[in-house]
Amino acid sequence: MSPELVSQLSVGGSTLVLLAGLAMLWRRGVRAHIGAFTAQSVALAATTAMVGWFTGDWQLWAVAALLLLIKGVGIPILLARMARRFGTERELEPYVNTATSLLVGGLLVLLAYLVTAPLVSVSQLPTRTGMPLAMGLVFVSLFVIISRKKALTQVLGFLMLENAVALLAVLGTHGIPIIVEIGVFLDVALGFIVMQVFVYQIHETFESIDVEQLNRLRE
Amino acid sequence: MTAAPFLALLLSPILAAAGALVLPPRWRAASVLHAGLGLISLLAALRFVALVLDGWTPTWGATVLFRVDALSALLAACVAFVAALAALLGPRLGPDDHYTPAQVRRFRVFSSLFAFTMLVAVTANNVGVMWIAIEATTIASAVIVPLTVTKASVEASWKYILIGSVGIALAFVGTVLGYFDFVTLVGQREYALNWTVLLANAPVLHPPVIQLAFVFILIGYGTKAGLAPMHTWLPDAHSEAPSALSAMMSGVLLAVALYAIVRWKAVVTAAVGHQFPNRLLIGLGLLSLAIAALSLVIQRQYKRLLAYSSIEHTGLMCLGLALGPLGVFASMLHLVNHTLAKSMMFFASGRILDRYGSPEIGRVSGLLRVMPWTGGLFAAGMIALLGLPPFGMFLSKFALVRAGFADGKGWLMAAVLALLAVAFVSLLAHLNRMLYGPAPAGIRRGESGGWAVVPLVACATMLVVLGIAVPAPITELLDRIVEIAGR
Amino acid sequence: MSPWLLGPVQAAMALLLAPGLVGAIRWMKARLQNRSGAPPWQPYLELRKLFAKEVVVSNNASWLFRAAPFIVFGSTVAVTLLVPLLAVPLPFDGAGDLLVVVYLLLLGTFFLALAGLDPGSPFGGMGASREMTVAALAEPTMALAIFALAWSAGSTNLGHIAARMLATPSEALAPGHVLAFAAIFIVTLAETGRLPVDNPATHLELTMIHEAMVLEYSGRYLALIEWAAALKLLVFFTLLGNLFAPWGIAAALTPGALLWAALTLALKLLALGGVVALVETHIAKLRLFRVPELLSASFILALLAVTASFLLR
Amino acid sequence: MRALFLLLIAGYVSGAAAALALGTGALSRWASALGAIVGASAGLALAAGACIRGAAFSLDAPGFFGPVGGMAFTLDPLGAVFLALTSLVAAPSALYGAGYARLWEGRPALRQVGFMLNVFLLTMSLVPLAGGTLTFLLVWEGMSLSSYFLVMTESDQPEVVSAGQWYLAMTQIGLACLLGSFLLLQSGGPGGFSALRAAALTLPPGTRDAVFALALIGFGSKAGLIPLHVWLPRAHPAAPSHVSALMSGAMIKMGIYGLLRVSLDLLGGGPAWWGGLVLALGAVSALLGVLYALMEHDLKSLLAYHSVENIGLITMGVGAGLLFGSLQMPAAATLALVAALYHTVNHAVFKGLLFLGAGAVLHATGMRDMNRLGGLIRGMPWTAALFLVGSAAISGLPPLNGFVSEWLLFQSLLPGIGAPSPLVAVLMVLSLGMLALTAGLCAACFVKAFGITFLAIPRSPEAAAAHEASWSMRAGMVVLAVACLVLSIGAFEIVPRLSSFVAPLVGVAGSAPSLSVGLALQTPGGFARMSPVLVAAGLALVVLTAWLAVKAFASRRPVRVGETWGCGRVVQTPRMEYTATAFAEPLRRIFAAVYRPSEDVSIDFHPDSRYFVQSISYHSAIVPWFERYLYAPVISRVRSWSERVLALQSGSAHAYLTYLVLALVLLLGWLVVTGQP
Repeated sequence: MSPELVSQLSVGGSTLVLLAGLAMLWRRGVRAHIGAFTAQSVALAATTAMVGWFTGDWQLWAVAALLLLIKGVGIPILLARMARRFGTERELEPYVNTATSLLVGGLLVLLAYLVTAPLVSVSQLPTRTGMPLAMGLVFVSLFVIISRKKALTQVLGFLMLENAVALLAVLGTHGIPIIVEIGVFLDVALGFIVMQVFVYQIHETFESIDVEQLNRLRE
Repeated sequence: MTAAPFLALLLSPILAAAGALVLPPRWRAASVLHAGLGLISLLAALRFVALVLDGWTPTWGATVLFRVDALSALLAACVAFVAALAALLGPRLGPDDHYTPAQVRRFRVFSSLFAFTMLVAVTANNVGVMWIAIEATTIASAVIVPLTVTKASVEASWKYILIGSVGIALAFVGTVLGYFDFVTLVGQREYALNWTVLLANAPVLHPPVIQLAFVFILIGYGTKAGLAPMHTWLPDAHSEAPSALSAMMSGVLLAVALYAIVRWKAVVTAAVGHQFPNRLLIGLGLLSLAIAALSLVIQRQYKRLLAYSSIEHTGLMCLGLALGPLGVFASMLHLVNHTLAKSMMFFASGRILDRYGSPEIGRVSGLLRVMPWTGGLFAAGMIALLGLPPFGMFLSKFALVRAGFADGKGWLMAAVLALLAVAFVSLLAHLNRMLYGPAPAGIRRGESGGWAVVPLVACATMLVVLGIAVPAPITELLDRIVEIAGR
Repeated sequence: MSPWLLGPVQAAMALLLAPGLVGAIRWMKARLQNRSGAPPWQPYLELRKLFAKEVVVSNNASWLFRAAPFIVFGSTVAVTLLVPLLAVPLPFDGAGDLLVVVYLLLLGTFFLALAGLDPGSPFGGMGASREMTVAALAEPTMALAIFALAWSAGSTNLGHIAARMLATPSEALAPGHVLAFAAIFIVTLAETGRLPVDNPATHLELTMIHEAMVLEYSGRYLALIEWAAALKLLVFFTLLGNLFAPWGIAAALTPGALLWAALTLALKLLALGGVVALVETHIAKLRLFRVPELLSASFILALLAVTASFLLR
Repeated sequence: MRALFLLLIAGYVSGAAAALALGTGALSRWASALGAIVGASAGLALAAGACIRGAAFSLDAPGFFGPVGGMAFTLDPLGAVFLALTSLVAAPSALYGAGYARLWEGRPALRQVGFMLNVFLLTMSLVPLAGGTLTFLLVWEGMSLSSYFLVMTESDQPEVVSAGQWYLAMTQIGLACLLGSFLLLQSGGPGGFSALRAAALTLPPGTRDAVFALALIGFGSKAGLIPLHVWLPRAHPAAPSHVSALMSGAMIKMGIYGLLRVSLDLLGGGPAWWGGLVLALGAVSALLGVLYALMEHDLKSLLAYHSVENIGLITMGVGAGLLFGSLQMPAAATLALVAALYHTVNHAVFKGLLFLGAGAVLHATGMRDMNRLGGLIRGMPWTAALFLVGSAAISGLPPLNGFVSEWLLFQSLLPGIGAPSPLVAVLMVLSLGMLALTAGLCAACFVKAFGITFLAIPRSPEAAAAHEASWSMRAGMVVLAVACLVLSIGAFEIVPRLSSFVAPLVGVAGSAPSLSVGLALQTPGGFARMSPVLVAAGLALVVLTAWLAVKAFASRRPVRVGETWGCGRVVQTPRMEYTATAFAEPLRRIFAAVYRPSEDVSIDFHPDSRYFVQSISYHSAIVPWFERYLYAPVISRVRSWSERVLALQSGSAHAYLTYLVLALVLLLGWLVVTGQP
């Protein structure tokens, strides 16, 4: 695999991942969001596998497999169950309407390019070209968490943030040490489970998962 | 030789968690075991302090995974102390505690895990593992924030987990960028994420990348440390959590997050010089001091009052880090004092909440008459937090302001003193209203759970000892820390 | 005569002259109002009568009521030891200066006011309250007038001032001096309870200030207080006379000089008494809440005196 | 000297321990009082050693707190005067306190008062002994804190709670200013006072002015100078009487000590405007202090306002000293400072006496409102006589010490008239006028205080049933009364010694101007001479001869007791008497511009006819200028900021996350824009 091919593939992969993130901004339904997240996880796993194949490092293959297993399959199943449980009502009116949120998403990607300019100039790895897109996804997922009202969507935003960071790690450093990789997976999984428990609790006490109602503690 | 203390330190919370899971909480043996394991981990931490003072830096693990230097030893001691206190004074099945056995079990399991994650975070040499441990602290503590499920505690826990996780993810971005900069220079190494390696190679790293990484690190760990403007989760979480947990969170979790910032500051200072990080630290520190000080003026609940005072003291410590060697000494001394005073205050406020039944300051009056010992401890803790003489915080506040003036930042210190005056006047006004005045009718007088006051009195005496004459070992430890972080 | 004897002689002379001075003023006022009036030596007869009469004391009064007359009388007599009546090298000049004189008089007023309060009658309280108000407002004028005098004379001790005035008579007509004289004259009227501030002749409860405080006294105590009041008037007149127009004060202690000094002193007292009588026949009593205006006028005069003394130096 | 220092600490510490350990009986009362008296006498001996024998004393442990700073104790003559003053008031107050504490026997409050009193006395005695920045601030704050707890002993009334709040707030602001001032002066160097003196020489003028201004605010708030005095009339009446005596007698003097130490000793004098500002503040404090005292009818808050007035007088002396120092008139500066120091000592003694007297009245009748007291001289002859001595002393009446220091103050302001610049001369003349007016009003106020409280007919059953104070309370007061006379008679010995302490501060090389000739005091240049001894002796002699003469010549008929004259009415009821408010009514009308009194009179008539009155209620209040126009706006401003900041905590998770992201984006933007190298 020649370095040029790898850089094109990595750019392609990260573009796919970023597009899935922007889809979250575009679509309203929860089911669509879950679909977007699943696609994103698969694309991320593919990119990781590609980089693993290019560097011949078995650890990356293991990571890709783990990614696919947990984020591609496990979490979407749980998410679907939660979606069924809380009814698939559409995100009625998020804080920001679709047009402006897409515009903001674009601006954020531009900001990401500005911010990661020094990174790209410093690194010699072929996969460095994908990094601005990964940073873009970081900002887009932050914007998703801010602008969406449903607790479930906020959890999805958090998971997307984790995906973005994982992508950044793979592209920038061809894989962080395995201990840390496993630890990160463990954290993300546990974090998701606890958030899921809380979403159920919110639904139980507030009869809806609209974070808007959580404004009792002020001052 | 070196494995034993690590095992004692890290395994005992795990065993405590397992024990609490297995043994029914109603048994006397269960709570004794739980407390005992807490004490063992405290003894291990003190052993580490002794080792460090003798000049050792114990390490353990394959690729030097765990390493305890002066800074880690100090933090480990603080974490272990507060965890032992929580194990001793946490929710149990005593006559006047209204917790169900299931709640007690859940609390014991997750508070031990919480202690374990903090101890790992503090002793890990690997920066990645440190991040994982701090992320795990959020998860472990978030589970037991809503120990008694009410609308308020659910809301507080949701905000805590959400903001905490988002913040920490940004810190991971920073860690990755740091590692990225290292890889581009030296190529992939197994032990690359070790703090010692990063520090050694720091002068060679690229300044723009490291600055970018430090911004993410500061925002990320700043969220966990409760620095403004990422502090918003703290008052809700600390006032709604059970007082034992909020004692651990307010006392040490903020300190652990600050520990992470100190670690990265050392690396960044070596790479880029101290001007850039100091400017950021002063900015955030002053902002949190301002927001906390002004929020204290109109406060209706005493637990939220303590939470805002934590934000203010963390801001002060963060400010201290940026004022040269004496500043670092002052902020570390402040850290120790704050841990002792704040955990004591939250335990005392827990007892007040049990007795008066309402968290409102307005409804608590004549505290010295109703509960002389708890009232006295509450007053002593509050006066310690104000930095008044007999207690240690006066020395650290004095040293901090002195460092500020020595560093030539006169106007900054003037602003700090003014904000501290505003904060302290409002804290005193609230304290005055609670301690004195006529006791409300129908309140049962006299202390309850007599022996529970003993550890709190121990805390108070330690604060006085720190105030009258700072013991030699602590000064020695703090000097070592200044060498690490204070360049 | 040895200098140390001069003190007691001056005190004795002052004691003798004082009732006569009050009698003379009353007599002159009567003649001005073309009344025949009591003879000038009438006060001596009153004193003799009062010393013989029986003392009636209120049942509410305490030991302070009986001790106050002695303190008032004693403090006023002590003042005469400091004031240059006859000769200039005063024996007790080192003991006290003009400030001590003012404070001794304040001591007398302080205890008189307390004695006024003691029997518990409303008039005593009213008199004490008004007397202390007037005394308090007169203080700043006295202080500034003293310092105007002292600044030009180089010392606040009365002996030095009089000696300096003797040495340089032109100083007496300096503007600062004249203004200080006017200021102290107004204060004299206020302190000794003369007409514009307080009517010495009346016994109408609501208008009198000094009389109200001594309403409850009788017998020998009343005699002492009346005598002290007369002595106070004499002291003020002597201050006005000898400090501002020191001619005739004996420089040496020869009998001839002393006789001449006594004569000139008597003349000065009568002159000042005449001025006061004239003033009292022409103006009516001020309402109490107009008195501060009078005293602030005197304060301005004293202020101008002080500024004149150091501006024109 | 070191043994005395250790005895001082041991005395107070043992007193404190005794108070804690020996329960709440009479034994604990006496043991803690004994400890305090031992400590106080050790302090007095230490001070005497430093004053008379000039024995230097210093003890420092540089590394005591590690790199933070060290502890250092030194005693120089200036400090010795204030140590003597504290101990002089401490011993009688402790003795008095032992009797007064019977009130709390059997209650935990006794243990708290005994302990805190000893801690308060220890920290207050250590303030003049402190030799370094950290030590000074440590004992200074300890003094404020322990006095707060003493003020809060009877804490069930709401106004005591608010008094505590005001007091703590002012101490915190004071501490912040002092921290700023000392550390600005130290600017990184070592903390010892000698090092500070050296550092002060090299400071730029701007910083020196800042150090002085902050010190003035910090020490002014403790001393009770006018704009910062609001806590004093609230805290003193709330505290037990012997504590108020200590606070008024000694604690507020530490503010003066601090001001002298920083402005004269450490900074070594400064530009003329320093002295002018202090003089002006002193004059305003004196006049407004006495004006507000006149309107009070609560005995202890009247005495508290008089503390503000006397602090004003002392500050005028200090201000004049500073001013003359800067105008290179060392002799006049020395006289002014000696007058200030001497009045500090005198005030400590007679104000302590007055507060103890007020405490005895409170102890006997349970009331402090003068309008319901009266006629106490019959039931409490000793207390009345001693209170009279105190009142005479504070009004500056001749035989006593108040007169001597007021005379010195007048004489010290006089040379100012001859000062080169006319502005200074005008300032001097005005402050002279205000000083004289203050002296006059003070005499009027104490005629009211003593007359209405002790003389005439008792206005309430409790006043009628008043009983004399216990022997220990009287003993405390007698000691202070005798001290009043001794300080006056001994002036010719004390004043020159004070001038020898103060002269080096004002840059007088060689021997200080001797301010006394034989038995008389003499101002520099022989301007004025006065001998308190001769005045007292002459007065006593004349009064005695008058008494003997009257006894010899006047009639020997016995004194007949009759009814007070009431224009022919038979019954003389207490309601016809003058009350405190009535006594001060003329002055309220005259100074209406300052007071702006508001009066509301409500009359309810007899139901049958309009011409008969059932009851009249009269309520009048004066405008609290400073609380309303200085403190209220500041407090409301801070509260509005606080509301705006609390709006941040709006409760919505989205807003919280937005703050986080905004912070990130802003920092990144700053990073990109500045384009770090």
